[in-house]
Amino acid sequence: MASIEFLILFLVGAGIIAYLLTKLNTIVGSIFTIFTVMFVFVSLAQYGFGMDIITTVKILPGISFSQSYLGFYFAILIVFIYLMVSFFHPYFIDKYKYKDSYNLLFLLSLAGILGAFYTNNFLNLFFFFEIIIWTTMFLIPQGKSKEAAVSYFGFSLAGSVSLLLGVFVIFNSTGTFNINDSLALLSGNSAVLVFALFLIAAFAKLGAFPLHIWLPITHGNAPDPFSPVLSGALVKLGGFIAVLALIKITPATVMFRAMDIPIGHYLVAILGGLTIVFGTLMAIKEDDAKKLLAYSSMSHGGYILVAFSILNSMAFAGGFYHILAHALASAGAFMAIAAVSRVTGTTKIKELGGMIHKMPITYLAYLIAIISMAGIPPMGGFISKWLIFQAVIDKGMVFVGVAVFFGSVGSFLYVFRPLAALFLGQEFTEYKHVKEAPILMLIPTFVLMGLNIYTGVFPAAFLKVINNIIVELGYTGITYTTYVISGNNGVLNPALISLVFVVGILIAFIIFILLKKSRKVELMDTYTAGNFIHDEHLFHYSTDFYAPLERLYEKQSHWMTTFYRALAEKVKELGKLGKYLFMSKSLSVTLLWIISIIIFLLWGEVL
Amino acid sequence: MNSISNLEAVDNIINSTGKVIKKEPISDFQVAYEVNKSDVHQILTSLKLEGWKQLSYLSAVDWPEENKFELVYILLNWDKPVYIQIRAKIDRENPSMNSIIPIFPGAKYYEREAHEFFGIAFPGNPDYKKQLIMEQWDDIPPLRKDFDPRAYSDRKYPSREYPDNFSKKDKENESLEKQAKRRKRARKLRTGGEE
Amino acid sequence: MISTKYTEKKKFNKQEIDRKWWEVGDYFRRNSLWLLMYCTGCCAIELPPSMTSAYDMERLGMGPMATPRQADILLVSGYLSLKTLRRLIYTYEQMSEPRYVVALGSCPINGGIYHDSHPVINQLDQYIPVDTYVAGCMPNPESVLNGFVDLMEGIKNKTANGWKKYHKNYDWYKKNQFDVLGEVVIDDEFHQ
Amino acid sequence: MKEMKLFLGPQHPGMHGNASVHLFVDGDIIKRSYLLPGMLHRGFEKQMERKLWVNNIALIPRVCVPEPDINEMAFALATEKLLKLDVPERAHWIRMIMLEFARISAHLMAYGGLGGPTGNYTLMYHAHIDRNLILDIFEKISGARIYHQYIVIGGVRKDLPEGIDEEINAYLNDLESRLNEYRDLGIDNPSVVKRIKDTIMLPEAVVWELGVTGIGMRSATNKPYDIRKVMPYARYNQVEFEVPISDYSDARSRLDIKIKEVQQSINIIRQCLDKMPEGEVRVKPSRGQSMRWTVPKGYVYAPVESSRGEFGYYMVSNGGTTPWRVGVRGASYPQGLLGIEKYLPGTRIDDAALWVDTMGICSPEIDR
Amino acid sequence: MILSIFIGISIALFGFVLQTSIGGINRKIIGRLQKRHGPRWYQEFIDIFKLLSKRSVSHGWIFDFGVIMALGGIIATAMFMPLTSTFLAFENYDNFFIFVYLLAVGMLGMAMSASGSGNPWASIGVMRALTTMLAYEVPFLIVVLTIVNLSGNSSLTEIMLYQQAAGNNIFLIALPLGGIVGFIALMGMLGKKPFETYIAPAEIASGPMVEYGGKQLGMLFILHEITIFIEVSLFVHLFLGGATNIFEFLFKYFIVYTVANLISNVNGRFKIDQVVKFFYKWPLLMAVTQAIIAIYFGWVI
Repeated sequence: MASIEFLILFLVGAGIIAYLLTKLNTIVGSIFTIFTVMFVFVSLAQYGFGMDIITTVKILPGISFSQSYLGFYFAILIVFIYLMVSFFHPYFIDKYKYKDSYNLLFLLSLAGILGAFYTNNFLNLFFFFEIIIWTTMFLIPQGKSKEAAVSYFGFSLAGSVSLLLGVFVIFNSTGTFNINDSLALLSGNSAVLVFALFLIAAFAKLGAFPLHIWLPITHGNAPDPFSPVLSGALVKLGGFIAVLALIKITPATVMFRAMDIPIGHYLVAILGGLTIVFGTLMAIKEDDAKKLLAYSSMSHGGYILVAFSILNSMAFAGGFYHILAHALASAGAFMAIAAVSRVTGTTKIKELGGMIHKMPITYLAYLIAIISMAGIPPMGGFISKWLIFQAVIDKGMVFVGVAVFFGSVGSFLYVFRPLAALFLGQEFTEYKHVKEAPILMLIPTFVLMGLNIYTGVFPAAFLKVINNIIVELGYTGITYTTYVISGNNGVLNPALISLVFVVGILIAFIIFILLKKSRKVELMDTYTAGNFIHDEHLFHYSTDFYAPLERLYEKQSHWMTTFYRALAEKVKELGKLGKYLFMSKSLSVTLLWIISIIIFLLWGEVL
Repeated sequence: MNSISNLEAVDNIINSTGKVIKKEPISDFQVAYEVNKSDVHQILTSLKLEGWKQLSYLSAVDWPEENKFELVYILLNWDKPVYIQIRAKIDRENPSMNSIIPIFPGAKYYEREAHEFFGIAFPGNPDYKKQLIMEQWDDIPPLRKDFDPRAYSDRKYPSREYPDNFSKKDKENESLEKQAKRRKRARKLRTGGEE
Repeated sequence: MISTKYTEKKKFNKQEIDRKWWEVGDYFRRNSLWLLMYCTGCCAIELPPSMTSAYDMERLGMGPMATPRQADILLVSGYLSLKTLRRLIYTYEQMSEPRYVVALGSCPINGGIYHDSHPVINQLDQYIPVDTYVAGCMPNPESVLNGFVDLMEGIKNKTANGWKKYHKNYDWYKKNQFDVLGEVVIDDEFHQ
Repeated sequence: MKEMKLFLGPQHPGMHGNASVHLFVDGDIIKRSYLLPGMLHRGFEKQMERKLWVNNIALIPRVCVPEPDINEMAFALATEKLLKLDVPERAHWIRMIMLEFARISAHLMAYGGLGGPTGNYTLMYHAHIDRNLILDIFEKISGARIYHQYIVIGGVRKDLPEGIDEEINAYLNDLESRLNEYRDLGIDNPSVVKRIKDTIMLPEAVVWELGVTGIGMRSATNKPYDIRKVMPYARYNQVEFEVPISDYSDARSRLDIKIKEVQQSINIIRQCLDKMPEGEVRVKPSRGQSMRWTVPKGYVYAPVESSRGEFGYYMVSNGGTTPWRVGVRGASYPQGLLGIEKYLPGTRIDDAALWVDTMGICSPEIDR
Repeated sequence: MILSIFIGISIALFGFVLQTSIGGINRKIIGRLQKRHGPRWYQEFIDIFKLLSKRSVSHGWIFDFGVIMALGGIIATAMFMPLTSTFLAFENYDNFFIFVYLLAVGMLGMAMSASGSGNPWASIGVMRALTTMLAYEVPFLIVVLTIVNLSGNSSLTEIMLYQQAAGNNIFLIALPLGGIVGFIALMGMLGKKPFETYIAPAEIASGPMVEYGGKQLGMLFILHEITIFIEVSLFVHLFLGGATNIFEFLFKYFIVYTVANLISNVNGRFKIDQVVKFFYKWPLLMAVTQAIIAIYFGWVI
């Protein structure tokens, strides 16, 4: 019997040991980390599914735990992503500035996550969120830029503050910090307020439309193996808060009669739709593979918002399944990019080409991940998108429908870009020496590939867990059998689709193999309209891939960037003021502080 | 449109800017001037200012007896329709002529071609030395009079050899064959046995 | 009437079967000849009439194709300068097999009117094998189409096997090509 | 900025003829572009120096393949000027018929060529079958479809055949009735207009810089700069025709001018048939002299208005039996070489083929 | 199950034979439009078998694998396609979204293989194909959203039956705006002019097909034919009320494909951004209007 308290303490302790080990030898420390995370994952998986984890608290003061399917679902998913990523550490840790603390912080943030999903107290939730933010904030600057951490911290802080405010409002009106009790007691205006405040927190964490700016900066600049964690796991915290806000609180607002949805939820759905469209358009434009995937995370966050704001079990199932599918897919894609970045040192699409000839397995991992991301059968993304589409169509949400369909087709466009320009195309001479990723890195790659396919072929096992959550949330679960999922307007048999797909591939393969063998030619021996070429860089289409399309919204996206740049300038100025006020060594400022503190104290006396 | 007065106008312009060695009126719409190499740019500039804005043609003629190349610039004014040929002779050894790109940008490729076919250098033209038409040319510039394309072709390209009995004998065509034989003999006599 | 005489059961060996398949393939190949749209010389001017409505080459199952990979016929339409020949050989080697070469006009046969011209080669089959010649300067669309019909006959009778010849005498062809073209120096005229 | 290199030609469906446009592309915008000519080089100018004046008649039509008659005309004009030879009146009119038919045929080919870049192949098929009928008329007149060798020094090779008038008239009526159909399918077709309008611009200043002539010049300058009008040769001063112009030179207006010119050519041919005088058609050299024909010393430049612009022969004779030097001014030389280098950058790869098509770039006359 | 799979395979085969024959007949019709004789009606079969018999070139394993994946995906899609309201391989599982997304497998496979050849023309072609897809798919899916919302089922046979049921007209007439959008989107899907930007021989030398020859190209031709079969059948089922017997299906199929082809052949092609602009202007507006008046107001003719 695993106790959640024990697991957290174990992680903290292991973190310290890992710190010491890493100081001695980076490889040993990293491998120790792998085993630690594996232990946590195994014990969670062993006991969590049956709700068998001990939640009593003995040592930690002021903290209380409880277990729910909802929390467990998020926890196991995130721990799994952590586990997958930890396999990458031995190869990357030497590249960091502060290598010793990397594993420590990694494990501490995991401890924070476990706590956050198992607590039943809002204050504890806030506390654990802060742990996650602070630990990860020190992990991110080990990558390319320190500004990334600043922007991450800024937006996370905004989210936390609004969460805290929401918590205070809740306490004010209900008198309890307990999550389930207090949310059930909420009503009236305070419910609306909490709804809004929680959604701000969720948007900030999820990187949804107005608060998305940190996402590409942070994802793009974070250490290569940490980007999968950010995108696959940490962003899902926003999903968790969104669930709390959208499903557990139902503020009494006007309903849309045609769609049978409260107006607040409809607005969230519209914002989710905007997130999808905006993320898609920006991803199409982006030139850095990691930033591109970051924007795609944003667009998928939009799907999650849309799913949770349509209040029926079909949509919830879609949302939860999408969290799973996207976590696996985006982790897979980011890890493939990380593997490429390890050997080439860049993630810029225009500097790369023809990596498939050197890294075929990494390529396959990426391919499967993006197929899932684009929602093509037989991968997990298809199931979740199908469920969400069912819900959207059933409700007749036309405008959200436009966004959802746009994102779904647009995702082919942006996921294909790294595939075409980075992995395919001409093989560059400077990467001729490159080798496939080492075996330890291939383990998570294979596991993720397998899971991406498994989620798409046999969703029943996962739907069982999801159904538990939906029932726990107070809705009726969706109907499914071992192979068939029944929606509101149609049934889906993923296993059959996969079978037929395999049959199709088999037929095609037989046709292919029966015919005459083809002659192998070099990549440079290609149609050049009869001219001779010598430089493969000139014959590789990678820059401005979607130039004609980009030109159509160049101006609009420009407005957005200028707006945010202006905002950033303002924030910077504010920060300067703060710096001036708090950090200045000048005498006058110090005097000002002393005086104001005295006034403040006196004021208290007077009152 | 009075072409006679146009021709007079041309005369005035050219006489005022440079020395004319020889003037050749060719038709109502065309006149040729032979000028010194050094005057060419000035004359072209003043003609352009007067409306001869179009450079129709630029090339060279090889005069091996005089040991000269003759450069030809043909200008046209569409409003006063007169073609003007400006000709200037330059030395055949190390031939060189300053480029007229500053006056007529359209001359760029004509000059490149003249360099390729005659070997004339055009300082001022950024890439006159690059090959334009030919690729990996391995002989003297081909439009010079001392280049024999026949010899080059025979040397470089194997040609088809026809056997003696290639054409089938036909009774009806016997007279034609006789004619051909006679013609061949006559040609032999005329050219002195050379085939 | 069914013969009662004992006949030995025919056994097909692999070569025999291959030959049979090849003959079946020949039927398809000769009825669907795709040209490469490479107008090497002036005889190409008679191709539009023969391709379009007037003579409608598509009746024979022929049509123009964009790239050498897809094409069956390399149509040498007229004289070949050295610069073109270099590209023509490159193109020929890019084509999928079986590939056929049809030479239009008298220039590829013996130089034609340009027999003594310095940039024009005299005899095409020194460099790549030619399956069908269509003589004339320039050949009418009728004779062009007739040439293609001849090629179809050739495919049927297995005489149009220039691509096999090219493989067999590869060294000889390469030597000839090298003699006239020299080393293929891949220098990009416009890229510094 | 990373560039990519693309090739338009020589064996590219968007390229007419054997030339290659090298495009340096960023995204889909052309950054730099060059024409690589020379694939059709045959050493014409050298060949002509080595052939007798009469022999050259057989060689010259091959300089520009789509419109060979202008070569014959320019060569004949230049030689006649050197010889100071007067051509019989009837020959002038026959020459005009041939030239205008050649112009129609070249225009129809170029207009049908619009089918390539814009994908409207029906237009191409229709235009080519009409062009083919012109070739049939040529065959009746001269005995050959493409290389007629009909306009010779001193006139035309032989008189018009019997009954050709009716045939020509019938054809012209037929073509004229279909011109509106061509407009509907091509330049007035909304989907085509959307594509070709405001693309491949040619500003007026550029015309003088490059030396572009013909339709490019007339569409940009809005002035009737046509050699047939400005410096009439043959009997163009005795027929009435208009020179279509425009003040805005994009791909569509140039094609529009092409169709209008077809109409004008039809008018000219009709007038020629009406005004055709009787008489000799050729000044023949005395028997046995043609091989020893010498031409007096002189330099002459003989321009002819081709379908693409000013096409001229520069001929130098030193009094021998062969020309001393023949220079050919290809009509598409300026827009083909310098035009592509300077004015294609900034446009999109979709439009590169349109420049080649509407500016009338004929690679054989660039290479010679 | 085995039987169903065999039925599915035979449907795919039928679709290939049907579309190839109709394609051949259409080539003849278009030939007449262009004042010429046109090829034999079975010319397309000859072309495909000829390509399969040639010895092609290969640019590495992804070049081949992409083709196999594309053809496999398309065959799988065709196996789900109902021919009439009763004749289909997998009852109840002919969900509309399967077609949309399995078609994308074909697209992705082909795109992958084309990019794998390392030719920039191919990449440009792929870029254009994907962009065109982004353009036509959204209006089309909105119309389908309306249809599914109205009929309450996303299964093609159910939609067919809904249209065939008494009182319900075919959707082409019941949803006039949506029907127009559907047809325009079909033109885009089929790659007919004016939306044929990604083949565009004169611009990008046939785009994705630039490096293919021999068996790969032959397989892509098969893929192309089956794709057209799927797309036209989708239109027939969604907008024309499907078919109760096979002859009705053939008739409707032939009409739809021929009309699309005839329209295509008197048009030029747009540029790629014009395609996107076009689809996001009128068709999307019409589709959304149609959806709103049909779903929220319930105005269906």
